[in-house]
Amino acid sequence: MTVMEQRGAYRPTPPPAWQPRTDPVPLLPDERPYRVLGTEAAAEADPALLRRLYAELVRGRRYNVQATALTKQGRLAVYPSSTGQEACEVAAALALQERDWLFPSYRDTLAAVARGVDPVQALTLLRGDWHTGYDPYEHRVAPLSTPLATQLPHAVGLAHAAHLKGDDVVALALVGDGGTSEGDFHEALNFAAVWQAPVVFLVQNNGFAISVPLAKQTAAPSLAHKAVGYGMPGRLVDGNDAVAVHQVLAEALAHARTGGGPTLIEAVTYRIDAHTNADDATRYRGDSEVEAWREHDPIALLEGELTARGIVDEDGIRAVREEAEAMAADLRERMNQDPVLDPMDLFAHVYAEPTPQLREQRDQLRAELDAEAQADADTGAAAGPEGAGR
Amino acid sequence: MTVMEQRGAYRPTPPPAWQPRTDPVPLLPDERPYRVLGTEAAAEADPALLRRLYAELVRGRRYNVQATALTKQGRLAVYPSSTGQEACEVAAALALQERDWLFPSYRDTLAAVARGVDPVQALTLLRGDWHTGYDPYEHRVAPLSTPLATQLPHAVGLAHAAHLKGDDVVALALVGDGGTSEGDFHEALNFAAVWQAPVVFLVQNNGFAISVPLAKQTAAPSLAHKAVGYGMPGRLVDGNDAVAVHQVLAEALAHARTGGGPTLIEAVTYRIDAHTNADDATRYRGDSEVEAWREHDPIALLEGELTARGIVDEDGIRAVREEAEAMAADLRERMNQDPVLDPMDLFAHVYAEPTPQLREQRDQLRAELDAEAQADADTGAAAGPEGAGR
Amino acid sequence: MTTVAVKPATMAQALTRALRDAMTADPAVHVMGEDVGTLGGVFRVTDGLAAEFGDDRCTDTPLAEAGILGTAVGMAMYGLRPVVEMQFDAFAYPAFEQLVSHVARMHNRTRGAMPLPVTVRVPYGGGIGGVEHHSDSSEAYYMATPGLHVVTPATVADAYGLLRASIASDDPVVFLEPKRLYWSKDSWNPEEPQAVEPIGRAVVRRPGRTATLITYGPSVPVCLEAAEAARAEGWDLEVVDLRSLVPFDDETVAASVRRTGRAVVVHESGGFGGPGGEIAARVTERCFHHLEAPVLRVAGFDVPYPPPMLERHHLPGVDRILDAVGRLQWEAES
Amino acid sequence: MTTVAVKPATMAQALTRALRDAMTADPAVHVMGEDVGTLGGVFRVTDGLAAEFGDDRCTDTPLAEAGILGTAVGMAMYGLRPVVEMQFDAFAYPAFEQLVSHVARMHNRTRGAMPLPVTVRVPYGGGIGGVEHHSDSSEAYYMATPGLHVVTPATVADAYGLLRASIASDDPVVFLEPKRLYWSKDSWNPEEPQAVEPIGRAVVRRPGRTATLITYGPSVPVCLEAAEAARAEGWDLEVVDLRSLVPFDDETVAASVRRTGRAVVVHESGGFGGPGGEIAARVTERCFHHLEAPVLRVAGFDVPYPPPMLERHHLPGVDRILDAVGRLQWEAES
Ligand SMILES: Cc1ncc(C[n+]2csc(CCOP(=O)(O)OP(=O)(O)O)c2C)c(N)n1
Ligand SMILES: Cc1ncc(C[n+]2csc(CCOP(=O)(O)OP(=O)(O)O)c2C)c(N)n1
Ligand SMILES: [Mg+2]
Ligand SMILES: [Mg+2]
Repeated sequence: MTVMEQRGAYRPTPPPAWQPRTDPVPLLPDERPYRVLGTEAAAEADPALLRRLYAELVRGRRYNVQATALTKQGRLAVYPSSTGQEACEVAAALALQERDWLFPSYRDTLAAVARGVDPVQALTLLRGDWHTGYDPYEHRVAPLSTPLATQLPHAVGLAHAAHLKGDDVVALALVGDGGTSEGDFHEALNFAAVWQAPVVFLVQNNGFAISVPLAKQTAAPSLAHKAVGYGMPGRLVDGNDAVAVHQVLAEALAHARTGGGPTLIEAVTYRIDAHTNADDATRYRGDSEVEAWREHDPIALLEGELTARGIVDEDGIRAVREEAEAMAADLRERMNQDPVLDPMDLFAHVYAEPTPQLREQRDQLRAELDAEAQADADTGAAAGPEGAGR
Repeated sequence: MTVMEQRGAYRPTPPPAWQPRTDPVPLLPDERPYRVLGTEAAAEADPALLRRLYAELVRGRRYNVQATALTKQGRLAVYPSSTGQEACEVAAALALQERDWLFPSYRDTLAAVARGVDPVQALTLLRGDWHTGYDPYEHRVAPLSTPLATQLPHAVGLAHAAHLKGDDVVALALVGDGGTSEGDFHEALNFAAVWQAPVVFLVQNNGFAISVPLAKQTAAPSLAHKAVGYGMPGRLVDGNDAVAVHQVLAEALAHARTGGGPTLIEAVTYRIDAHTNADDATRYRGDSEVEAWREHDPIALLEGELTARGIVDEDGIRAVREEAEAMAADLRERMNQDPVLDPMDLFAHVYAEPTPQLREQRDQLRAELDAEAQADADTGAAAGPEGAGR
Repeated sequence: MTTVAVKPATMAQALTRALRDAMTADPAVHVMGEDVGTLGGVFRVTDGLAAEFGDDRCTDTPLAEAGILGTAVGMAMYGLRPVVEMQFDAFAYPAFEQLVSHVARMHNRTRGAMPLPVTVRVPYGGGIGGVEHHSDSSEAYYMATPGLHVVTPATVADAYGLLRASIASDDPVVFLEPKRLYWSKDSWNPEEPQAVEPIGRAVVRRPGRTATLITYGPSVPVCLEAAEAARAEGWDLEVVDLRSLVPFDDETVAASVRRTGRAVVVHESGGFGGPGGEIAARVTERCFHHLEAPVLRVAGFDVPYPPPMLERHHLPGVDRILDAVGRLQWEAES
Repeated sequence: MTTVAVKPATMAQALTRALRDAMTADPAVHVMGEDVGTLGGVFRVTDGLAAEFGDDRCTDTPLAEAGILGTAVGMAMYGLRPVVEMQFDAFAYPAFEQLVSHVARMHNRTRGAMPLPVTVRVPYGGGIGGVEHHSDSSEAYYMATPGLHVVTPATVADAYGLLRASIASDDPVVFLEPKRLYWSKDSWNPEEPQAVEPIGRAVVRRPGRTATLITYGPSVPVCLEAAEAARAEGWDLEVVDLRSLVPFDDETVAASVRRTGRAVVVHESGGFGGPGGEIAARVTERCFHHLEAPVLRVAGFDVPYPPPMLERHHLPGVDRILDAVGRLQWEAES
């Protein structure tokens, strides 16, 4: 039986006999974001998982801070920090199986790193020495997607292809609250539901699309309420509660893995930093709001649980922090080295084989560079390493 | 207070204090399509309205039949018939006030005609002598839109503009079930809800997008369930019950007119004819399904009510049919005349003023035509009227 | 060896055959689009494929072009070779962002780690009496997008060969099918399809000595007709069918123009900003001292595609081509 | 008459001023886009407008470009004059269908009954270290779309004048703002903006005798610099700033090339299928017998826009322009 046949053939029925094609009630999200930390359910969470989440959160925060610092030192062109959103980033990476795929948006460097992408390679795009800095197949992480929501149909297609091949592979796609307004969001979710593709959509609702608050983005009761319109379940979760996000994701991924089709998850969180280092958030929001969210910090929330339950002590916390510092130091050091660039790369990958036109252009550039080098040699100027002049 | 301010400023709240921004429950559609005819509610319907709807339905059906015949006679390039869907077409036109706007899709010639557009001008696009054959401002009917769903944001923008100007104008936009899958559908509904624009969306779910049945188009419980994801009410209605469609539309239009914002309506109906005269529907659906829907014919349904309640008698029915025949005869006669075309029109309207380049091209074509005419004159050939040679 | 009858076939039939053979040869090939399944496509190019290969190999998608191409990208990421049908030229525009921002760039962005072997079939051009948005020639958009191959057949045999080559290519290909040639017939042996040169080779369709008509797709038959008519005027025209706009076969084109010394580029797409400007410019760059006259262009007017009853005035026809040939400064000859 | 100080201003400031003056002069002018309100746009071009004119005149829209342009179409249908901001060049692609299928065609489709005075502002081009999708030169797409005007300023004064003219036009205008010139400064009197010619007039920015550089937008300052440097080589270059790609000012351009006999087209957009082909072809058509050499092109390479650290190799610079000028067959001179 083909995937298509499984869905049965819809025959339109005159209204007297009309039936809804799915029961809408189970598709609607809870009234409030699902939480674990600070509730009784927390006691049931696996200590090993909590420890892992905690270590990754601390590491993630440190990564955000370090990357932002690198922009100030001119080592990164730009960095969109996910400070405040680490619970989503980290839980997304940890909930996946190794064979699964992650489709990050431009803000989700952290999720890629938590999934195993080299911390420096993950920053290639933002340093500017190339576009995607890692091989997407190595850790099954699609390129960080700058055009918003365009990665969502990719995730659906990949999940569908895996499903058709009978592979046990689920795709997890990340998108922001702003990205839900794009047509690609709609088309992706619709294809996913019609195909019953094994894909999960995680919306990080951090309250803003650059300067635009959610109220100007949607009038929906919640973004999770969009799910019913596609015939998939919608879940609403506290995006700063790493345990809750992990649990909701794990459930949705398992549901997809076992043929249950896609899920839309809205994680309610907050972008503590400005949109990027280049943005001035004081133009559009006040400190008090940021402060309110700092009180609901994902790391503090989890740390509270861990210490209350005695799962980690001060030494344990210190060890985690030291490990994060070491990662940051390594990142700093490696990012302080100039990347080695070959201008001929401009032409090497446009096609599998360069066209005759590209070969001509490559030769032209090579001749120009040779002439430059010759001129530099003649005038005795030292030819600096590529990119250093930026 | 500006329109934007009315909506209040959303401030993201940490999940412990999170509130849904709208109550989702009232936004959900009824479980089954709303019906009037054949129910007790029918007795309350205004006889004058029933008579008007009936006359327009009969006229509309006759128009569909006549236009399809004209394709066979080579007088129309193509005709997408709305036979079976006349209740939606006619109710849409009749529910609007004169100052309101209609945004039809490519199938909705009938709605345009029922709203007052000249029956021949409405066919210009499909005859092929020009694109839009009528002045959109005359009856406030936007051009029939061929690219699916693209007319929806136009309707939102127009309604928003009218709202900003303080004008009492509502826009009604028509779209098919297939069209709901397009990104433009999503973006339009979202803008409408965020702006609380006075616009109503009527989806004619006729079961098919050309050959593709609804089950391959969506997995939603109903298309009306999409509304809640935008924060607007969704309504489900029997699209073959002209009285029900008219009532649901009238309510939604009144709601929009009084500042209540947009509504999404799904009318469950059926395309009795093939997609267009050029389509072969037997390739993708069986007769029995069509027969089931013929039993639920919009004209028969209304006629049953009218005769049962004694609102029209046989003479009345005959008069309505004769009037429809007269309309068809007039249409036939006028469509049998070759349209008068001026090839120079190609250049006249591309811009408010032709560019120098277009003036050159216009002169070139004029010279070519003059030379042709001269050659014809020289050889004694009669220059036939433009377009006759098609 | 049995001799197989060379039977006449239409371009549409050759395309169907190419899809079928590609799907048979490689289970990774998936066809997808609006109405491509049960109906076999509005031009019937995918006729029979769903029946033969199943709905999962030839899939009726929801009605959303960005979604179709976007999911095809994801399928290609997973190793499939999607062949996407856009129902008409203008209905490919909703997929423009996916095409330009992803399809064209993925290979480059990932330094070749993630090739996207996606074929996007686009029926294009006019001459079939289509209402607005059904007759666009959109090749200029695709030509201006590095990372795409842009291919368009003019003959039945090329339709087969170039489509097979496109599907086999590891690069994304926009495959432009001239609508009005769908029903054009040619003797063509479907059992033993003629080997077709790799993508990127133009071909001289008609040798000639006095001027070159450079053209492609739907305008090829028109140019061949013009070349016949030109004999009466004493002109012996060469006709070059580009077959591939990207990559461009500078060699074949420049060799022809160097031989003839005169050239006219003919296409249906609007002239301003259309393919002809690029072609004329590159021919001039390469053949300047061989040119007796500027390279001229015969193209559609710079107007939105006209309604059916006026399209014959818009489309480059034999007379307009001969007029242009006549303006190639023949007096300089003597 | 009071004398007003002519103060230096940036191009971004001139654009802001143009929007403000247009909004003051005509209540039908509405500004809309992503982050144009409270934030004043990511380039701050709409800074202060929401505060001055209110959220309904300068509106932060949801994040959906087709929706922005599509609703702008509806607003224009109702008599408003929307000025739409696309945040970056590549983020205009989702709106491509609305632009090509509606914005460009509505006037024609309705025989002029329904004009669409929509201005689409698109920050374009590279040179600012933007990551992928933030540095495209997309003018070729717009040039190939009949029904659109395509305008791009290169100076502070033109930024003001051309934007005012675009907003005042009853036709839709794609207004391309060269990102890397946003912070370029010039003496310009904001109190008495210099009258700017109507859309469609090129201007000679630097007169010269021996060859013409034909250019626009971000490449104008580069060409002026190249012309200065060329003096050392004995070349006296004329620089023509097109200002408007559609309509195209054939007269000014051809007059220049007829005078100088040589020309190079310079732009940042990719060469193949880019604006330069059209320009070179039409110049050659008009000036063939005045040309000492083929019209050459210096353009971006035919690659997806490079990452920041490599963009300097891609962008046409002074040396590459002078190299091209050097290839204009000067030996023929003697
Ligand atoms: C198609 C597209 N339009 C516009 C942009 C410019 N842009 C970059 S980030 C951003 C805001 C995104 O908001 P959201 O989706 O909520 O993600 P967040 O930044 O909050 O993570 C915008 C408008 C873009 N990258 N892509
Ligand atoms: C953007 C776009 N894509 C594809 C088409 C081709 N097309 C014309 S009608 C149609 C089916 C439309 O189905 P639906 O929206 O249900 O309307 P119906 O025909 O049933 O009235 C398709 C695919 C189109 N007109 N526009
Ligand atoms: Mg956000
Ligand atoms: Mg339908």
